[in-house]
Amino acid sequence: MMKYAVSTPTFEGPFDLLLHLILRQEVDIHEVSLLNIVTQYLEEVARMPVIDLDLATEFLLIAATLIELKTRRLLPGKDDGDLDEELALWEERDLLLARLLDCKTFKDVASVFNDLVSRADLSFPRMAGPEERFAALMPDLLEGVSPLRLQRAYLRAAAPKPPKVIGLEHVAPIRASVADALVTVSQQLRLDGRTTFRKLVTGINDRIEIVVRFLAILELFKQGRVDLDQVERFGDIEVIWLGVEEQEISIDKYEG
Amino acid sequence: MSDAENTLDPEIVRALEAILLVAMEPVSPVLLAQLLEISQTTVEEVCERLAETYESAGHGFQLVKIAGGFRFQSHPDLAPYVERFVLDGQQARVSSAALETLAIIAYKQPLSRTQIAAIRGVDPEAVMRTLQARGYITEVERDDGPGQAVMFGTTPLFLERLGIASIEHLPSIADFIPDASVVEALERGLRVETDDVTAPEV
Amino acid sequence: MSDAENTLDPEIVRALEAILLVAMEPVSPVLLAQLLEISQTTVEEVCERLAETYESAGHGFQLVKIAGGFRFQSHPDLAPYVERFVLDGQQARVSSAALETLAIIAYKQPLSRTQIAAIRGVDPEAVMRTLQARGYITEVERDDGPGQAVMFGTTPLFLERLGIASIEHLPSIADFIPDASVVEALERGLRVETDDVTAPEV
Repeated sequence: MMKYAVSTPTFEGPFDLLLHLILRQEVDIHEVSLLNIVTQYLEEVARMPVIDLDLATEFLLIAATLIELKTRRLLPGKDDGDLDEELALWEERDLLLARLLDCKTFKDVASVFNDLVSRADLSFPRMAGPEERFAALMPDLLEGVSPLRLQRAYLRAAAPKPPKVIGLEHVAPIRASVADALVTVSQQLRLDGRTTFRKLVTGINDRIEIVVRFLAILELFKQGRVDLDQVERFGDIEVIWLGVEEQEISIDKYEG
Repeated sequence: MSDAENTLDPEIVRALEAILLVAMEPVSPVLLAQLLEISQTTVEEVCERLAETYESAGHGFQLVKIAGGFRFQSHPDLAPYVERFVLDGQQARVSSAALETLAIIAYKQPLSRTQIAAIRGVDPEAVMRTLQARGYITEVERDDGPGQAVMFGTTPLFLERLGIASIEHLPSIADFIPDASVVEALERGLRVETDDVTAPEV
Repeated sequence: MSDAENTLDPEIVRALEAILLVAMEPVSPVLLAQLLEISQTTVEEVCERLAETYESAGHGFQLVKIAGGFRFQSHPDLAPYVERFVLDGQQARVSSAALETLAIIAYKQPLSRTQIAAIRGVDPEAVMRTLQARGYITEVERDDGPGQAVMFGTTPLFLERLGIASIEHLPSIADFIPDASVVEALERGLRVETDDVTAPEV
C-alpha cells in the first residue's frame, strides 16, 4: 500500500523535494539560482529508482514547470517582452510558490499533530462499559434479526469491493512529448521553409506543450536542421528550415 | 497489615488505579503483583485500603474484588442514574456496521480483531466494544501465534437471540464465496468487473 | 463559577462519576445534563472542578474532555505500567505522510481527494485509505458541484487520538504560516528574472 514510501525514502512528493532543495540552498548564501534548483531537482528525479507511473508523473509535472520557468529566463530580451506572457509566467511561479508554502505549513502542522498523538498515547481510556447487572436493561440490539439477515450481512461484508479508481484529474496530462513535437514541427517547417516560433505554437494553449515545442526547436537547432534568429529581445524567434531531409530525425535523451 | 503499608505508597496506588481503570475485566492480584513488582499480599492489602478510601470519600465508584480479581464499578447507590444512562445513551437497533461485524464473527469464529478489520476494511474496535458489552460476542481464546491476539466468538446469548440451536444452523455461505481469481485480482488492486455477489441491502 | 457551585453537590458528583465509569466512549455534556437534570453549563463546571480535584489528589486516573465529551482515562504519568498491562495497546504509529494528509483534512474539511492532492502534490489515495481504515477520516458529504466529489472530514476518533476536545482546539493554522524568511527563500529560489546570462543547456 505504501509503495511511495519505499521507492522514495526521503521525499514524499515533488513539493517536498522542491521545498527541501530551495530551503537548503538558502544556507549557501545569496546565490540561489533557479538554474541550480532545476538542475538539482532533475538530478534527484533521475536518481530515483524505477517508481510507479503516477508518482513519476507528479514529479515530472513539477519538473516541466521548473523547466518552463528556466526556459523563459533563457530567452533574451526580458525588458520589452509580451506582457501577457510575462504575467502568465509570474502567475505560474506564484502558483508554485503558494503550493510550496502550503506544503511547508502542513508539514509543520503534522509535526505538532505528532506531538499531540504522542502525548495522547500516554493515556488509555476506560472502556469497560456497564456492569452485568445493567445488561438486562440494555435494549436487545438483535430484536428482529433473523439468521437469514445475518447471512446477508455477512455476504455484504465479505463481498469484494471494487478498488477505488485512482483519479488523476489533478494531474495535468502531459500529452506532448518532445519526439512528437519534433515530427510536427519538422513537417510544418518543410512546408513553410521559414516561419516564427509564435506561428509554430499558434492554437496551442497548454503551457507544457509550448515548452515541449520550444525544446523540439532547440533540438533541431542543435542537430543543425534549423537556424534561429531573434531580432529583438523578447521578440518573435525566426525559425529557418535548413532542409536536411535524408536521415531520420532523432532525439537525444533529455535529462528532464 | 504490615507496618510498611500503614501509609500507602502513592506510586503503587496510582499505578493500580491506572491499570484497573483501563481494564475490561477484573484483574487478578497475581497479575497486578507482577506488573507492579510487589507481593500479592501487598496488592490485596493496598486494594482493600483503597476501596475503603473511596467508600469513605463518597465516590460514585467502587473498587471491588469479583471473579478472582479487582475492578472498578459504579456504586450501587447510583444505579438509578446508570440505568437512565444505559437506557438513554444506547441505540435501540443494531447498526448495519454492527450487524456485519457480528456476521463475520459468527461465520468465521474464532478470529481476531485484526482479521475482522481485514475483512471489513475498517477498524471494528468501537462496534466490537458494543457487541461485547451486549454479550453477543466474547473473547474465546488467545491465538498461539506471536503476539497472542485475542480471538473472538459468539456467545450462547447470541444463539438464543437469533433463535437457533447452534452455529451450524446458520444459513450456509459457501455458495457465495468469491472464487480465487476474484480474490487475486482484488489483491492486485485491479479493477474487477464482476457480477456482484453482494446480497441486496437489508 | 456561580455561588451555588462553590461547593460541589455531592450527589451530582457521585452520579457523574458512576455514569462516566460505565461509559464506553466520551459522554457529551448534553446527555449528562439530561440525565442529571442540571444545566449543561453546570455539567461543564462540575466536570472541570472534578478533574482538578483528581489531579491535585494525585489519582492515577484523570477526567478529561475529549472528542466533545467527558471520559475517564489513565494518567499519562503511569503510561509505563499501563502499557505493560495492555498487551496490544501499542497503537501503530502514523507515518509522516499520513499525518500531513490528516493535517490538511483537519484544517480544510470538508474537502475532496483532488483538493488534497493539489496541496500535497501527490495522490493521497493510499494514505487516505489507511486513514479511513483506522477511522480517523470519513466521507462526510458530497460536493454540490459537477462530478459530486466525495468530501472527507475527520472523525471523533481522530480527536480522541489527538487528545483534544474538538476541532476548534487545534492550534491556529495562522501560527504555522511560514514566516517572511521562508517565503523570501522560496521566492528567491524561484526567482524568474535574474542577471545571469546562461547559455541554454539543451
